Amino acid sequence: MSAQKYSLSGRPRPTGSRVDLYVWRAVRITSIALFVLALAHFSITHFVYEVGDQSAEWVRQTRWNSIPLRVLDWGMLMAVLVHGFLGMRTVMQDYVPSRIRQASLIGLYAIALLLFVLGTQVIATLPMR
Amino acid sequence: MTQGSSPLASPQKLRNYPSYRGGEGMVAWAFHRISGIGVWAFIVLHVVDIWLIGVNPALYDQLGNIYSSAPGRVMETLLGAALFYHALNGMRIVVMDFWPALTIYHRGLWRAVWVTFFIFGLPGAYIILKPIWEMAA
Amino acid sequence: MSSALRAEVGQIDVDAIVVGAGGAGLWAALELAREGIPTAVLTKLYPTRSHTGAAQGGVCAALGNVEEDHWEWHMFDTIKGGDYLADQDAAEVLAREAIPAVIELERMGLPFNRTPDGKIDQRRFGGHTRNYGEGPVRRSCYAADRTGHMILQTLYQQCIKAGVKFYDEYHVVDLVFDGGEADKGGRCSGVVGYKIADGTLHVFRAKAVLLATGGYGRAWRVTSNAHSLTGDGMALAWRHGVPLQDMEFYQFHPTGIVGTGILLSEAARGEGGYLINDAGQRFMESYAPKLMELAPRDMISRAIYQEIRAGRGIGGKDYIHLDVRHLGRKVIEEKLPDITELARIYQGVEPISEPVPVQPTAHYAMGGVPTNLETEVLADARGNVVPGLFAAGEVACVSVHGANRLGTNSLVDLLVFGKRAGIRMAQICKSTPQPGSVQGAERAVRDELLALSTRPSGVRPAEIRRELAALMMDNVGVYRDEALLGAAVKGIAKLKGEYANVRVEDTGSVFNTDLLEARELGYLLDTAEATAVSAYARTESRGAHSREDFPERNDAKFLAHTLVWQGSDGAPATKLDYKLVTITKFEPKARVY
Amino acid sequence: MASATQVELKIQRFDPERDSEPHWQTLTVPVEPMDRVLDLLTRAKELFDGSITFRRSCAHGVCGSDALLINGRNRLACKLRVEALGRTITVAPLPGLPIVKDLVVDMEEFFDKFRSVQPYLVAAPVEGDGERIQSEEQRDRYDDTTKCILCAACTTSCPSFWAQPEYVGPAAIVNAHRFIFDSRDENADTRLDILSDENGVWRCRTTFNCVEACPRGINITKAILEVSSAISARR
Ligand SMILES: Cc1cc2nc3c(=O)[nH]c(=O)nc-3n(C[C@H](O)[C@H](O)[C@H](O)COP(=O)(O)OP(=O)(O)OC[C@H]3O[C@@H](n4cnc5c(N)ncnc54)[C@H](O)[C@@H]3O)c2cc1C
Ligand code: HEM
Ligand code: SF4
Ligand code: F3S
Ligand code: FES
Repeated sequence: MSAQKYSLSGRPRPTGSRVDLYVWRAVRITSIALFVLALAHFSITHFVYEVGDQSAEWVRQTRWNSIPLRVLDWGMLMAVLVHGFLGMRTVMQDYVPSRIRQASLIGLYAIALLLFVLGTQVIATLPMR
Repeated sequence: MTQGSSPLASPQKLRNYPSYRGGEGMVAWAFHRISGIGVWAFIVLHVVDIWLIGVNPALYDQLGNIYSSAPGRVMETLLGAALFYHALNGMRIVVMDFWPALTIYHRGLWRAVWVTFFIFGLPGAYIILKPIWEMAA
Repeated sequence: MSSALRAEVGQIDVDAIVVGAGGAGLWAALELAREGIPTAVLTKLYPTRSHTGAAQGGVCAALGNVEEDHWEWHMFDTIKGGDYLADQDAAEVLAREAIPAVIELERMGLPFNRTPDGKIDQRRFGGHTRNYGEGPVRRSCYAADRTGHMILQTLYQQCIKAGVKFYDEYHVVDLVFDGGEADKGGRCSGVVGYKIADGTLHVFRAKAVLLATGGYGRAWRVTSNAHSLTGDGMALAWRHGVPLQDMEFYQFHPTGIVGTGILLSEAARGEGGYLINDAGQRFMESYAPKLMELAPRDMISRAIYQEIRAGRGIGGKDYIHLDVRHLGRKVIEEKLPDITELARIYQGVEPISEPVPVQPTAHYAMGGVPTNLETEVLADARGNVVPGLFAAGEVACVSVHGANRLGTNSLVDLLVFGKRAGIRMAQICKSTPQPGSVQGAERAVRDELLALSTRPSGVRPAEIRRELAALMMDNVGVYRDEALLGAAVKGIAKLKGEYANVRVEDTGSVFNTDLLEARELGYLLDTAEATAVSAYARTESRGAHSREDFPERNDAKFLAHTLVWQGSDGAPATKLDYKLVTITKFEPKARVY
Repeated sequence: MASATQVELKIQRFDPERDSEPHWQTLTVPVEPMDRVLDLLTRAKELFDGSITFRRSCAHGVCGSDALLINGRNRLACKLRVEALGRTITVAPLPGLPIVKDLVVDMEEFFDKFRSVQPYLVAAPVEGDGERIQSEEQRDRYDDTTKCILCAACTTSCPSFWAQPEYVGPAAIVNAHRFIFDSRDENADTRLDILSDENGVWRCRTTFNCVEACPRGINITKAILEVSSAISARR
């Protein structure tokens, strides 16, 4: 237990950090966005079109042939990254032993950053038509 | 300050809580967590494969073939189920977060999650899986 | 190798010690903390487990928030309720100081129910009347039906805030005396605490020691009292030459759950519940036509026994019905939720649609360690004090309750005299030097505990406890006579003999509840003995003490408090003395309701 | 003892002076009609083995001493009727706290967390000699959370606490709630600060085990979410 005790108990003094509040809010807000976006995305890719028909060429020519659609998908990507990775942060806070938690979280955020770069790159640079 | 019963207390922790008979809420949470992790794992994969559209379209198309194969479709169905359950139960949680008074109906809300899940999920699963029979035929 | 005791002995010096963390102990600790007196609170239970938390009904104070009320009325009711055995100066203190005490509790944060204009709400309670007995008055301040719970929590919360030092799960097993026992002019200079978690003994030295250990209802078979209420403070003081006062006055609460004795609060009757016999009559009509179900407890308990004896118990059996059905679901569920739940769980009865079977249950000790108004323990009938020793709460006898306590007055007692104890102890601590060395003070009790836990064979404590409880129930219950009490005195002596050979199975030093229960049985035997001996000697009927062979109150001879001392060297108690009742405002009258 | 029936009572035993691991002891104990689990334990101790160790006091569900893991759920032994449980009754200490002996767990950690939320009224002194005024609605606002008896059944049933014992836990939040929503209290902000850190309210995953375990019927999850909302609603 830390040397810094809060009042009479053994709990550490609150740091005043609001990180966990923001995380909590971000997860709720993105979840509402995803409820629409992710479910719509899944329905479109599985029920409107046939999975087997969606080749790279098709994506380029049909789905991503409009800037607004690309922006929307990028928005979904952001929401998923924020939501999914903050969700995983929560899971790791629960189960990863404190010794290696910090390192693991850095690893997690690194993956998030990588996905952010890859996803943004393809959405932004894939030529239209 | 308190002088309590600690010093001799054994550092032993009881490990029998995996057998705790939690109620609906605990099951709902366990499913939510498992489905969340599952969907997360898929998303990691999915962003990478989308990225391939730009760098290596041929490889992407090969992957697309895997997705539309029979095992691929089963996987897609499971993914859809996980996402759908997670989304519905997620809304259940968000609703309670915004209106704490609704917690007294948490069981009812959970039942509603399952009803919705099956009403939309079964036809959905049918659509995704149908080509398997068609292929076999 | 394990033994029930560990070798090392701790020694702790403080200024004040509070034994017990119920309402009385906590308030005293709070006052001491306010005065900056270094204090240790020892309690065998976590503070919030104390039995004060079980009190449901309420706490009376003549606030007059809902209808006219005056503390003089409260004082009168207390004295009359106590069948004129209460010391009237004490009853005056109780009734007067109840008002600021309740207000202070509110200010500490206690969530009292409120009147429509936002003040503390008040309701009726047994024996509390308007204008010296004219009819029921709304005097009981309450927090739903968990007033005691809220008092306990609020005081504990304030103690946390004030930084009070608690020794949780330390069982006080002995008192330390300096310069001889209490009856030889000795001074109390500390206590010996047994740390339950690891079996170590700790000697605490202090200038002032408060006993606030509660009652001893576990001496009876059917009781509303917690398992932990085993008369520890009374017995420990008794063993050191302090007399016990008015022990024959033990209250039976009329409405206990049949079999277990779990209490269904008087609040059920305060809200308008009826008591019904087999013929469906509200039989209190013929015993207390004015107050009916709100008559004092001793009268109702006797009325119930009379109904049962006359064959009018339900189905001819030994209980009657408490009926709240006419109050309607809303009142029952909102005002009496805990009571409703108790009936459902412990009796399998649904109070909304069924009457609840009830019978009298051993409930409250009017007697105890004698004290003056400053809570200083008295050594004799002449008012000499035992230096360094204080008592407050159910363990003490001031005496405000006289021969019968009114409902809610016990909580008032805790607040008023708990507070007074703290204030007085703080004064004493500031003006007194630390007593002499207490080195080795644990030796006697160490030997006793070792004897208990190392005996290779012997009787199990549970057997003796069961016999004692049955004996007290049958012979020292609501109705008594010479034959019953004589047999009780003999029976208890016999059980004490057996107790000398009692054997504890658990020989470990960690959390040895087996050992402590055996120790507690010893306390119960002592308090039971004091009760039976005092009851045998009082050849009159007064309040809760009803002698069938002496049905009349005898003011000429017995307008006095009993004091009883422990016999020497294990011999039965024979030394008794009487102390006149203090009368100030109200001359004794016949007690009719 | 007139005993028509009996049950198998399976007790988790652990004596730190003898055992290195907890183990199970099974006893066949006679039952009487209105028996509760506490009666069974007491009887087992009295008839068979005086060393069986558990806490108890009030015996009617108001002191919070005897919360135990009974047939897989946290319950007060004195409030749980035997007849509702079938022929085998399994009793273990509360999950997730260090075991002192048999069914007794170390409660210090639990009470520390309780104390850490400043569970006491903080308010400026009042003038005059009357009580503070509080309307009936204001009083009702926090009624539910005043019922807590600090039995620890909730905190030790919480998967989030099992995973992370640093979590302040539902019981502490309940007791903070009792003051945060008391119109007389002036210290809500500090308590919200305390509860908004990493081990505060955010660790609640709405699993409702706590609500289901609470012997006082407190809607704990509601209280927790109200505190979360209150934190979130601050600037
Ligand atoms: C079911 C029930 C309902 C009641 N309802 C009401 C009511 O509505 N109104 C009313 O006015 N009164 C009521 N009473 C009576 C009242 O509650 C009690 O008389 C009062 O609470 C006693 O308080 P106390 O502070 O003296 O002791 P308790 O609250 O009994 O506390 C005793 C303390 O002493 C400690 N202790 C005991 N022995 C030792 C030892 N050897 N070493 C260390 N610590 C020890 C215990 O741990 C505990 O902390 C009721 C009583 C019962 C049983
Ligand atoms: C489709 C709509 C979605 C909704 C409504 C939603 C909702 C939520 C909510 C409310 C939580 C918080 C649970 C809690 O704190 O108790 C959560 C957690 C989580 N979500 Fe989602 N989510 C959605 C999609 C996703 C997606 C697409 C992913 C994958 C990237 C994901 C991964 C996670 C993870 C890993 C957690 C943490 C799980 C846990 O704490 O147990 N979610 N979700
Ligand atoms: S909230 Fe309920 S379960 Fe939790 S400690 Fe309080 S009474 Fe026990
Ligand atoms: S069990 Fe735990 S997760 Fe929340 S709802 Fe209760 S605190
Ligand atoms: S013994 Fe008091 S709650 Fe069970």
